[in-house]
Amino acid sequence: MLLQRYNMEEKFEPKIAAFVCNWCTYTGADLAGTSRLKQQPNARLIRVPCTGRIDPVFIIKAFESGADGVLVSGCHPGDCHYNAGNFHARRRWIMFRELLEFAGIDSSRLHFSWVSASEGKKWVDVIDGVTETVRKKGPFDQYRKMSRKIELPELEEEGVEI
Amino acid sequence: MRIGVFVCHCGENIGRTVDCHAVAEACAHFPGVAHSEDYKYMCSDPGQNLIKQAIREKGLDAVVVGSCSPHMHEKTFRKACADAGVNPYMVEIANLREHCSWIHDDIKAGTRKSIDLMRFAVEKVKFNVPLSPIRVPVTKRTLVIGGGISGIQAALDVANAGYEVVLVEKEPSIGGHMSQLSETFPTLDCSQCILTPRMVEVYQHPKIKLMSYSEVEKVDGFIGNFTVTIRKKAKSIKEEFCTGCGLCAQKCPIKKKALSEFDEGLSFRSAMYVPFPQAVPNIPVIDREVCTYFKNGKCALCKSVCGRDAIDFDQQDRFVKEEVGAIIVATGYKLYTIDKKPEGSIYKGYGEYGYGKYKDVIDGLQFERIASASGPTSGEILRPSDNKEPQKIVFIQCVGSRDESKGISYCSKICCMYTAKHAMLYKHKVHHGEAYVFYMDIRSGGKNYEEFVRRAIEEDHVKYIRGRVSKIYEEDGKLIVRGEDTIAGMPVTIDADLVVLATAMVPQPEASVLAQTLGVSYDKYGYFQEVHPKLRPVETATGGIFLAGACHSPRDIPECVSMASAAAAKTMVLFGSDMLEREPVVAEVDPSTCAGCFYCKKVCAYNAIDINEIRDRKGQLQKVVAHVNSGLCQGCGTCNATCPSKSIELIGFRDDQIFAQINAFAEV
Amino acid sequence: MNGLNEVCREAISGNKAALIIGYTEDKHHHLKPFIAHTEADTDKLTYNHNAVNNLAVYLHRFRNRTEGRIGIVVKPCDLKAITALIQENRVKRDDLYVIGVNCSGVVKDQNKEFSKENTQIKCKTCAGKTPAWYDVVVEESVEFELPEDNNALLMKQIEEMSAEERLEFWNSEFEKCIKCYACREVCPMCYCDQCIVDKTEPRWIESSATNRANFAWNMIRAFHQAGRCIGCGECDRVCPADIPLSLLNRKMGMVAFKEFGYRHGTDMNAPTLIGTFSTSDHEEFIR
Amino acid sequence: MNLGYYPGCSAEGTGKEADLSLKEVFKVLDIGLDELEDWSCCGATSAHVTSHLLSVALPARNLLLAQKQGLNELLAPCAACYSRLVSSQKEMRLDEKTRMRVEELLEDKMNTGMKICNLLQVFEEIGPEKLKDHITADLKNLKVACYYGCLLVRPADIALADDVEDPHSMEAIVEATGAKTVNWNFKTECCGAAHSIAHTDIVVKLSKKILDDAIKRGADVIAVACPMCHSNLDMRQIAIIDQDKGRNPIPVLYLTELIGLAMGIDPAALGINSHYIDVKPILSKITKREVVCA
Amino acid sequence: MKLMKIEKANLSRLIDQLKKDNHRVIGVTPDGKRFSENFDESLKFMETDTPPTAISFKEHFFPKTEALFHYKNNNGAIDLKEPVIDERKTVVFGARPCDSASLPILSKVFNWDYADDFFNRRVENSIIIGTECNHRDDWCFCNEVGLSQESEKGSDIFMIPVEDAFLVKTISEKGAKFIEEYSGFFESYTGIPPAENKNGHEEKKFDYDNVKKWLDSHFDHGFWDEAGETCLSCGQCAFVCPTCHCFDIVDEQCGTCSGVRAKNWDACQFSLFTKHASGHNPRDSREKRYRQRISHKFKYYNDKFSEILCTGCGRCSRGCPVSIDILELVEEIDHLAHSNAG
Repeated sequence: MLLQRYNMEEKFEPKIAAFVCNWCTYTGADLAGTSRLKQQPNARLIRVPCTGRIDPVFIIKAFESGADGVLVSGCHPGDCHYNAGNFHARRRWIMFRELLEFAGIDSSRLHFSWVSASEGKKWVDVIDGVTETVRKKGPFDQYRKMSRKIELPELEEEGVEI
Repeated sequence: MRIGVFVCHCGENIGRTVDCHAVAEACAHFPGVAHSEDYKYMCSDPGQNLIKQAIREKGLDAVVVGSCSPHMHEKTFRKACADAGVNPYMVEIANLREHCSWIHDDIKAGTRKSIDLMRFAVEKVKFNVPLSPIRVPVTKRTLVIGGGISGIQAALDVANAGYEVVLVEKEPSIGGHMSQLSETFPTLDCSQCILTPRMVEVYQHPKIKLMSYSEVEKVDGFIGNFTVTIRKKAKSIKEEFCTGCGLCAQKCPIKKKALSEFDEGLSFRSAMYVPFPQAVPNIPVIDREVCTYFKNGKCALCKSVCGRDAIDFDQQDRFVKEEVGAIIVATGYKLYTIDKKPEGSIYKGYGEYGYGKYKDVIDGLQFERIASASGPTSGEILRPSDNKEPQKIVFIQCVGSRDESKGISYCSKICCMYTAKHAMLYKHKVHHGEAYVFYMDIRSGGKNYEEFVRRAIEEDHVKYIRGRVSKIYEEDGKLIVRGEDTIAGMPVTIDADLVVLATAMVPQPEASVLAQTLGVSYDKYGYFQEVHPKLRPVETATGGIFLAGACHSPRDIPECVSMASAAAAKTMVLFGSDMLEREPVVAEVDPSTCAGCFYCKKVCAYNAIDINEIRDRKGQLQKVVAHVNSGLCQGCGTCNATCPSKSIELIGFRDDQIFAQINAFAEV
Repeated sequence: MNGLNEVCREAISGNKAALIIGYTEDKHHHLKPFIAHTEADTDKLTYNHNAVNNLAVYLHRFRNRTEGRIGIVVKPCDLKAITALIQENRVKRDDLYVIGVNCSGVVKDQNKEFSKENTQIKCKTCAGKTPAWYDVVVEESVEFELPEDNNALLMKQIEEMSAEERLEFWNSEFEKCIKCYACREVCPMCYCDQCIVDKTEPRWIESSATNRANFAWNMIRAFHQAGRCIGCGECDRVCPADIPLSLLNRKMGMVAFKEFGYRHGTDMNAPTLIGTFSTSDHEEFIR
Repeated sequence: MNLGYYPGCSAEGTGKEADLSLKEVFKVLDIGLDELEDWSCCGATSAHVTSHLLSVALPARNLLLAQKQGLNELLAPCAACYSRLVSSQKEMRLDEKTRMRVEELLEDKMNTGMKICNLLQVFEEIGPEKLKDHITADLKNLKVACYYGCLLVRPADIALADDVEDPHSMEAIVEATGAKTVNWNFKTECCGAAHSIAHTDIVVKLSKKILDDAIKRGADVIAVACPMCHSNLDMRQIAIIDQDKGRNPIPVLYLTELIGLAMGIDPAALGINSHYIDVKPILSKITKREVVCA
Repeated sequence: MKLMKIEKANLSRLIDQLKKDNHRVIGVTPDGKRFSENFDESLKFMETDTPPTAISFKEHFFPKTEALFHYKNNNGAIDLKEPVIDERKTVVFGARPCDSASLPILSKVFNWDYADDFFNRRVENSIIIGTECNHRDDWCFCNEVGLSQESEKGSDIFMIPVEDAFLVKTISEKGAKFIEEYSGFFESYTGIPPAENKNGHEEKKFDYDNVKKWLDSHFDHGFWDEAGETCLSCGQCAFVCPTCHCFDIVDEQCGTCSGVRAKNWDACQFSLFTKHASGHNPRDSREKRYRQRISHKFKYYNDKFSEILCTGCGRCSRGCPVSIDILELVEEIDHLAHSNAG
């Protein structure tokens, strides 16, 4: 499938990894489903109990696995099922965003949102919004190239040195 | 590992936009998948039987079901697998309905996405390990903190259900604010007449252990297994000997040194005192602050008059430990400090109303005492300064409440009602008197409440003025109340004899300290925080701790009582089983790599992280590491993400399980 | 006037300290870390512009292992590390005997004479020439010319780049990384018993020295230092590939200050940045 | 450090004595005052009824001057000036657009960090202790009614008074001089302010209430920290006395004048004799402090 | 053996030509830090009175990370894929004796029980143009480990700087072929041949045999405890060293069913280097690890391959974050050995 992504005839479809908390956003996405709210099919959700559980490494690994964009979403401040998980997460993100920004992964590839269990509509807006932004941004080949050296056999056939 | 994959069509619900058969086909090729099939309704009995059958025939040890949201049927499928001998925690659900078929039209995209979602689940399940729910025993005793009407109600309900209760009250007597009230709205029946029997019932109840003049010092443990340390403050009386004859209090010569708490400072009480005649327990205490014996060793009159030799000047505070399974917090409220602004408080005070400066500016509870038959004026409406009957009373509502600039944004909810009541009581006793009420809005939601207010206005001719008061000052023995009538649109000045301020309800000042002792959260005012504002209003985020009454938010008597009963019901639910079962989703520390930085402890909202010392055989300290109290851990995993060396992991959402999913993302 | 030796000798003899972590001079007239266990050892201790190492890194080795207090020679910049370690309950104030030195700047390159050009950049941004706290202090601080802050310039350049250019820039830097982990080992704030990068099962960061693995490693290290780095710049100094690592930490430090007015290692009683939160932390970046 | 000083128009007219006494007192306290060069009107009440932008830009101009003059703290003894300066600064701080618009007008960049303070704040900063050190006269027989008026306490987020409805900061300062303060009720009532000219009757009505209560509470003198209030309470008192003959006049002093007297500064130097209401009765109550020899 | 000569100007032209011929040309980077394809065009590094590069050139023969094979799981069937390696001819300029010598030393271990095809192919495929060294500082000790500033060990061609030209010695077959191929750039030289070992005589900083003898019999000695006391257990010494060759083999996963098995540099100073799966770690202390480092270089390798695993370049000491000086330690051992003898 990776190869398809390079096949330029096919229109570029961004890959979006979404880390969502179980209690608010995942349930909000469920609500979007039960309300049959159509949305872009590009995101793949990974469910964690709480945004507090999300380690910045997850985001890096997502890019390593070829994500063109990453979305992190959880409960609104004050609504955290675990009292404060999202507050700790938020502080972490404030730092990590700036770090990635400084390292050259700009914010159009890394998105954050609060989506409560009752915000099915908002979830759809977030997903569609993120997908559009990333689609505009194009494939994250720059990051993928970093992986070339040894990770992607099919690319070595292009005679890239190992 | 032999994984079985089952794709549900959910009738047409998934089938319409996902080619379920193709999905099952694709899954069959995933490494580790030993069996893959699709079926119309997996959650139906035949569907579940398919799974069980496959487990037995193919010897599966893990199962992935592609179906609706795990929030719907995870339990169903876990149970089915358990029945067939696969550990329920070896089951993963891929959400093909809410997160795919229902939100996409294009069958190609839908199918492709479904395959990905299945792959994620398969990869995750590879790293699942068999788990069993955590089971903890339950101590079927309840601690009730606070002996006001809420605490009393909760204690009685639990005790009457046959469970032991420990009721802790910091004052010498239970009864709380309700015992101070004269009449109650909207029925105007005598507060004490309805309360006192309840107080006595508590005192006599075989299942209730009453600890008055005591405070909760320390709380250890977790739901079903709390150990509570209680400080029994020294009453200077051997309770077991005291008959409650009250002679000591009568004889106590120190009569005018201390203001009566019960009468809200409108009368004096002796150094040796019982707060009020109907006190429960009816046992006096010595106020060591004012008692001359404790000052200079003189007097001891009480000791000499006590026939039972119950007086014990050397008594010390005692600490007792109680084992309980549930805790009900009912610490109630106090009134907003309006005379001065307490240091560092968010409250700004109302200097302009001259409370504390002018004797005849009083608050609601003081008026209750004045109006009360058992009060300092034995129910006659006389103003404090000169014991004259006030001809004009101004009542001011929302003093503090709904006033951001004074530090409180909420509505105290009961003031509209009790002000109407006050005005009525006044008019009933001083027929020719004039009563003015300054109000912002009248909030009289509740059974017969609105009617009550109308009565005050229409039958008792209380004059309601919509507007705020800007200033109160004294002139020639009158209180000049300067305010605004926003309806007439002009300033008004009333020369009143007495002003009653309906000051805001605020939590007890020590509430936030107690909250920290209990490890439950509280808002910026110090009100205890419920876990869910709508669906779980009497539970705190800490399992086994429940809320009753005004410690949660301003509320009137009927609401306090119903909330208390609700809390009581919650504890009974907890006591319904001998063992507590919890999802085994808790954190776990690897002491071999833990560096002991305790960032996990910092971020833990449930203080579930203890400090563990590792020593070698010789007892030499090797290292200090974190350790998780799985009883307290709620499984948010914030510690896991915070740990720099990844030495603490959240079972059920361990790192390898999440990485596996991220890895699977490469094939998307 | 160097009172160092006297002070240290007395510290050992007077049981003020069980051992002293300090500097000694080698035959190249470089200073290197040295641990004095005996009175005799203390004669070998010395201090001058070449005292580049941040000795706080050695504290982890002796904590819980030492009878009596750990003596350590500390220049003002390194003291931040110790303060930070106290903040993080890594060491206890009372277990330390801090021999502060009034600093007159340290060199970049020990092979060259101390000069404006050969002065470490941190000396420019250093809080003070005298340690914020200590048990005893030695040396006189002499005024010296502050160096150019080239890192600030570089930082500015990077910030002005486009995201793509930035990523390109860091890639070309990280490409040089040989994963010798000198940056980690020399860092007083990197004290995990087992580093996340050494964790297998599951593997957090690939151990291969490929671009993406190097990127991941350096990002995560910078993040683990976020709000914790005290800016001693040792990582920069020791990197054999000359990767401007401290820029990442410095950036994080700037964010910590901009967002939270927080500087690690300035108050041993202050709560740490990560591990705490404020309900009013800004979040305009969150939808 | 020298303190920036923005006198404001009245300091050159009706409020001359405010300016004089201020300078005298600060001389004693040994705090230098850097008067803004080329300062202009703060816009007062007129600006914001004509053009909002003007009402921001006029104070901004003065702030800019201060900034250029390298000051970082600016004293505006006139409560109205203070209020205008702070509101203008606050608005520019909160509203990017306005700031840029103003910067356009003034053709320079604004730094909205300048610290602005009124008389009360400045003396609070100096602190009663330091004041006491310079008190040479004995005011213990003097009962003072501290009058704040409107702009020293309102709007709350501009004036930053210790308590909007029931302030006490001026009392603290006055008590530091050794004088007694009276507990009265009109300290934050409006004196009629700018209606002084157009609707003198209103001012007379409002100011009368204030004076009455002060007298009723036994005050010998009213202390003010705002030239507007002063002219209303002092100048208009004449009209008030004309209306009901035989009432006792009550002198009105600037806070700085009062402090000046306590410091034993020559009343003339403080400009006291320029008041409408005779101040002799107070002066007679002030005695030199008897020096106790140890 | 016949001497040739090449003008500096010609050298640059030669390099351009090599690049045209799609050779991989490697020299010293402008900052003098390491060997790389984008090296200092001005050839400043051919002036040989500067210290050697911070990082040796071994990475071009024994990369910090190299793929052994790629694997893919196709429904249970595992496909392996050989990695493609750069078959271009590699020409290295500016290698000092203490660089070049490392290749023959390394090839001993890489061709011991198993012949490392990757390493060998890279070496065979390259021309090492050694250059006489005119630098000897307090960290250098090539003489002491049986080399010298003009030793030709490991070079195919050896250059000796003379003013604005180099005398060119052909050392190996490969070298001869190379010069033949590019004879256009070289001219024959008939002048006086360069003096043999100009600087071999200055007295040695230590006597290797002594050191070896001491090491043979002092596995347990207090010396070791001090030796590594301030070591921080980073891998810098090993990674900059031309002869250190330890490696670790890992699988880097890529997606759910494919990945690559890679060979990465490893260092004996890392605390986890010898950690067993059981959790037991035979070299659990800095001291033990440091003893290992020195013993491996000056004893074990010699016992096994009769080569000293050190070219005396001094890189590890110059780079050490805590200025541990290997020479100083070996000198100390030498001293101990003498005192034992005496």
